[in-house]
Amino acid sequence: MPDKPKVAFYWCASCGGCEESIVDLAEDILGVLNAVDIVFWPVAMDFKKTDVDAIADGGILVSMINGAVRTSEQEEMARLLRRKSKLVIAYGACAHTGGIPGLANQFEREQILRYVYEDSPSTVNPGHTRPQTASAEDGRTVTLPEFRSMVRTLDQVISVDYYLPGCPPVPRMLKAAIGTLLSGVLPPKGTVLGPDTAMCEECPRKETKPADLAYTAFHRPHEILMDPEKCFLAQGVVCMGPATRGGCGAQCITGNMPCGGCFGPTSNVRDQGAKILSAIASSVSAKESDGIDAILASIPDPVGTFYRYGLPGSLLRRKIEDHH
Amino acid sequence: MSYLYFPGCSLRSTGRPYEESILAVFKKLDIPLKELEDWNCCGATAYVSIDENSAFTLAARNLAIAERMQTEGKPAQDLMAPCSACYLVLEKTQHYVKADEGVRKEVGDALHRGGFDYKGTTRVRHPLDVLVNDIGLDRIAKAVVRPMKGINVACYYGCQVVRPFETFDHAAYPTTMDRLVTALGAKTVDWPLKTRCCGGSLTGTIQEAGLRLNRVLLKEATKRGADIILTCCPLCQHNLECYQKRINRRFGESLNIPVAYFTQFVGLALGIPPRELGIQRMFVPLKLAIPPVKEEHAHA
Amino acid sequence: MASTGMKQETNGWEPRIVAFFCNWCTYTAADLAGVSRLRHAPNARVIRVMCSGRLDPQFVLEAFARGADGVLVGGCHPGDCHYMEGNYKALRRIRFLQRMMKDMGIHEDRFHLEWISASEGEKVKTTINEMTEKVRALGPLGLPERFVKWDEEMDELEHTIAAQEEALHA
Amino acid sequence: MPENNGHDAPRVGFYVCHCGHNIAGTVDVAEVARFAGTLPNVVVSRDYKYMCSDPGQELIVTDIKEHRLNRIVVASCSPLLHEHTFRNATQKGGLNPYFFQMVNIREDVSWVCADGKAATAKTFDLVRAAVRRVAHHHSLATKHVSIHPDVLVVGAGISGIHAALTLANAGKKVTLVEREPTIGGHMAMFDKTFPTLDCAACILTPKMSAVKNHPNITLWSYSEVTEVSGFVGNYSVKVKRKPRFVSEELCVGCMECIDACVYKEGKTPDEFNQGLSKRKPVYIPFPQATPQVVLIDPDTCIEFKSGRCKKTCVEKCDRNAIDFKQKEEIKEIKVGTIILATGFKTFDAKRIPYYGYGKYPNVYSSIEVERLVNASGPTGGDLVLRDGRHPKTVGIIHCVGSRDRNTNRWCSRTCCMYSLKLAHLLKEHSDAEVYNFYIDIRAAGKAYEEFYDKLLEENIHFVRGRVAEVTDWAARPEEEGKLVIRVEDTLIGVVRRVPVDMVVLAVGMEPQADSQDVRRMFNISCSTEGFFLERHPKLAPVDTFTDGIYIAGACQGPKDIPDSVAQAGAAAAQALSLIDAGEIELEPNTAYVVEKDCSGCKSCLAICPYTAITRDEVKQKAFINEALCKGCGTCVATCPSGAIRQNLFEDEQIFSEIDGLLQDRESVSTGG
Repeated sequence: MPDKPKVAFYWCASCGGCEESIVDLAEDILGVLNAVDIVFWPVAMDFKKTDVDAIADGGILVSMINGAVRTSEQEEMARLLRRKSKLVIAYGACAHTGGIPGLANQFEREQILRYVYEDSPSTVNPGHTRPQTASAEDGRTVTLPEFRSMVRTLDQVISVDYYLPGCPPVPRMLKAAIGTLLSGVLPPKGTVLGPDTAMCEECPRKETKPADLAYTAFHRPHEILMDPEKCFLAQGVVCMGPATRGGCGAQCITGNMPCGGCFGPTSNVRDQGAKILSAIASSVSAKESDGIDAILASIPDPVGTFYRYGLPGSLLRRKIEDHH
Repeated sequence: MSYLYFPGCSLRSTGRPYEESILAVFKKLDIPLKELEDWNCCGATAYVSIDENSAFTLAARNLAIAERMQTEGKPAQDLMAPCSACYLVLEKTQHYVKADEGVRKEVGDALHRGGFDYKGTTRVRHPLDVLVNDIGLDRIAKAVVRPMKGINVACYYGCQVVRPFETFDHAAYPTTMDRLVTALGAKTVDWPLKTRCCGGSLTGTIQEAGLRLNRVLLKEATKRGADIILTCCPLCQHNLECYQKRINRRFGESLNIPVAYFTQFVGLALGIPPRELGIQRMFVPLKLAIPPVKEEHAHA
Repeated sequence: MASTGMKQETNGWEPRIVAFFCNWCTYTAADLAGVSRLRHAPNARVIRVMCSGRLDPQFVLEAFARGADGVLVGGCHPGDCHYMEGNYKALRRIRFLQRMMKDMGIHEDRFHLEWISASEGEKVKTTINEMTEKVRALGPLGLPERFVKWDEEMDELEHTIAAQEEALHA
Repeated sequence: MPENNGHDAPRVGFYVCHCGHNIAGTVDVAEVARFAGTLPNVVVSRDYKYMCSDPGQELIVTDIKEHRLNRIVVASCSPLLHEHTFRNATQKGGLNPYFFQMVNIREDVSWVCADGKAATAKTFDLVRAAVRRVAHHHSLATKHVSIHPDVLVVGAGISGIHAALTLANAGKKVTLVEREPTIGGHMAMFDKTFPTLDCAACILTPKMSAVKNHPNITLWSYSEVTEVSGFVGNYSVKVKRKPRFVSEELCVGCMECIDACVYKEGKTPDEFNQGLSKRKPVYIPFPQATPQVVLIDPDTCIEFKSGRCKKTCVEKCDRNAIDFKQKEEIKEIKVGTIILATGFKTFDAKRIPYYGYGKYPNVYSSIEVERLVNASGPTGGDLVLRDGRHPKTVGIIHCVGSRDRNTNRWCSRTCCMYSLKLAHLLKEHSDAEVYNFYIDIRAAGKAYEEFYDKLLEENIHFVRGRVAEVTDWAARPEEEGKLVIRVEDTLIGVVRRVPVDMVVLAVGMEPQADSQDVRRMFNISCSTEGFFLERHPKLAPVDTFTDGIYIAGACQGPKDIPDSVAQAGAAAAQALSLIDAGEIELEPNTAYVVEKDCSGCKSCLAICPYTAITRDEVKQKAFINEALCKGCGTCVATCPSGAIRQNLFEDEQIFSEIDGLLQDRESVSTGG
């Protein structure tokens, strides 16, 4: 059926979980397949880049691109799909806010390469060989993508129409999104296709949170035996829930793990990490610097804790070298 | 609980009974004391008045050794300095090295040249402070075998233990020794001259002035019914005890009051044999104030 | 002064400091500094908030992201907050934010908190002067410029793709 | 003109003020006006000599009409000075007053910038920020709250009494709460008052009975405020009325129960007499105590301790006023304004051991001496020492607990004068030689210096120097049995030993021990030494930073009687002006919760010091009581999902200000 709207899926720097989430549509996927015509999906179907090249510009209704952008190849594919698609959806936390790969923005490119190809315990590389972007192989040149200096969100590379948050997005939201797109009644550009209140709203433990939390210390999940009923913050475990867009159905909480913030901030917030920091720090019990520092020292890695899924999308984007 | 111990010159000369009684008392209470290795002049005496920084350097060397003698992982040992002059100059050094960059640099450099490194981590303590605030009056009272009933004591602190640094007691009206002595069963006379000048080195330089100052204390203590004056400083003890005859001659007084180290007094109360406390060395016999007990009793 | 050298090397660059002052103490003190004609460095740009407790950490990051070289926060002394506790909340957030920004590589001298009561006009002067000199010594932070620079690595590819398209359409 | 709700495209009118030479002398105002004209949304841009003048404001009004402006920005002085003026002009032009933004280029620029170019550059940034910000302004309703006409006065010393009477005479209902069993405060303990030497009782007791009898005053003595909630014009206050075990209604103060008490002699140190005499378990502080009602002290009364007392007091009272079952009561009242006159506490001289207070019986504090020389005092005015002797020489030591790094740094302002007064009285009572040991004599006040001169003629001795110690050590025979005051006489440069029979320590004035709790309860501030902080040291000395709460007397700082009374009158006047206005306009800078955005995470609840934030347990969302919100914005910064916002300080308003300030920097970047 040629007149079915064309849909493409692509993955950049990601774990594949987003792809799984599409399959997680289970039998609903059949409905989707009836409604649309998948023209590109490297992980599941045998299409080639040339097939995409062949499609007329704007010939694809929507491309769902997951994963953050770290290599020139990912950039190239993102640009290609942008040109071929009416709509581009940043699919999942990595494309949306940078995700786990984004934590690499705490390190310099060189630091990473040296560790991976030389310093890591499991590496034996006396020649200090590093991957080359181009190398001659009996007459032919073999090329590799360029490893960029930092991880980027999809919208730092191409213009993005909508976002599906989550690590990974929940099938329910994907289904709803597809429905919306097919309905033709489109939300304003830049909309995050999900609820716009924080996760706590749907959290089964929210009523167990006391009104007054005067933090005296924080614990990481492995440090204490976590009460399966009680609000994590009430247990002194940092939970991103209050600063994180809802819609996941509090899955991690149900699994007795605190929210890591993968859905990103609500639309009223520019920097998710700054906001949870503000909320948590405000309720620390101490009143003088030393006492405050002592308590906050029990959060050993603030950046990794508050920006776990969103460092590239944050206001500062990455660690900088600030000395001259 | 254990301490590093800095005798200083006095406790090996005029102040021998002070050292003997300190060692005996701490042994009795089994609080280990370890003498500071290779210690040198504390820096007090003439030094301080002529060239402060050299004085600080001397003191700092002792403090640096104290730091060196600390053992990894073990609780830090405080440095106990019984002589008020040592105590003060060590305190002062820590204070100035911390507060004044110039001093810090000069002292630091000097020590480095000598292969020392001073961080300022060791606490300097006076035995009076240690006995009352660390070991505690309860523990001491429990150890008393010979209550000092009926003895009226004038506690004399001198200037240096409480001034200018009020480390463990009030600069103008200290009470630590009074509380200790009361815990031993004795009574203390209330007198306002606790920290008034004993004459210091004047007794050796401008003796007239020295004796006058000295006399004021002795007279007032006697007048207020003290049987004995207790001191915590070798110089004070020396001044107050050794010039009484001269004062009597010079001013027509009839002073004859024993002046002992507070640690000797504690020792007697704990039943330590007088010889071990250097009682026999005193110029004004203590028996005037404290009727002697037979040694075997003391051991009972 | 080291800063003068810095000045030449960053040709004409002047530190830009965004200052958040609370209405009741520090902003009033800044007015007092003015009334008392206490000349000080022209590098601070004051934003008035009712209380230092209004300081959203986002404001600080936004300021840096938009090109501030330093951010200064002024509030009532502990115990004197017009809203009783706002400055304590501010202190807690700022201590934490300072630590986090250090992890992000931003020098601690670029983000400073000072308690300045309504009567301390002089302190406004010294605080702004001292901070200006510290930041001057550090040189520009220049995040906007850095953003541009970081993205330059993508230009080449963009051009080649553009070229290919040219070829295609030709 | 239709009310602009802030949705139609911004049309900004910009005005920069020369303020004569104040601004124009440093900032290139013409250049600023030109620059502003180039900014987006700016329709009109002018510079003018005095924007705050009538023609200046008229400029705004006419421009709004002619150019259909819907936003106004004025760059002139500090908003704390003229924001109101220009908001009014904006409103006069037909706009909502909050479509206005002010740029401070005088206090914050021209007066502090040495270099004109730098000043102009700084002005550019500030103007750009304001123009950006004002685009995000909304139309807001000015808030008015009505003022409940009743007043609470806390503390019934001379200040509280005077404030209460002033208000009551103006026809306002006043509740006067006093912690002690009687009103009168410190003044009731004094014998005479300086510099006029008229007797304190004679001028105070009439005012005390006036309070008792005034139809508009409800007097609650032996009571304490325990809780204060609400806001200006609408405070509700809980007062604890401690049990006297004697009915105030029935007791007529005949005091026969006191004579009848099974204790023939008093055993408990008498608080009012500073412990110089003893009282019985049933007692009345002093003969003119107001109210004239005895009370029973359960800690010493046999009936309370053993339950086996003959209760002769009960037998004696024919009005059956005594009630051992009396319970503590909590009363709740509503008031619109509150005056705090909680007074001071005298410095505890024991804190300076070398002055021998509490050690040598003949060392007295000044307040004890006030009682000692008082005709109605413990000795009936006979100056007899604790050891029964009459002093031949007295030394008064000034600045005890004042002007002293080791205790209090401040000058207590009254000690010099009351020391002079006591010197006079002591001489009068005993014809003793009286010495004053002072650092400086501070006799700044009407007829004060003259009083000092008078005393010099009464050959009172004055020794200038801070006393080193008071000792009973006699260095010379003539010092035997005396207290010796050692002092350096700085005028002749020698150390003196002055033997005396009696030492009077002129103790300083300190904040009440519980001033910090009180300030928290009433949500006002203390300055660092602990006295209540006035809103402005010169222009608002009795206002606090909390509307509707005023301070009077020594709780604001050491003060003598005339100053306290003056301040009490001022505080009463401030309350009256508020009450008679009937309502007060509030800055509409309150915070509010956008319900749909709130996840009910509770992060904000405990943040608010005014408990303005509650949680709607049905909706499970936060709710802010606008009336309780004071507009600090702390909860806004705290809300982790941006669901709480603040009028006049919306996130996007502040963001746009930041972005505006730095726009020239940012323009080089593609942004993110």
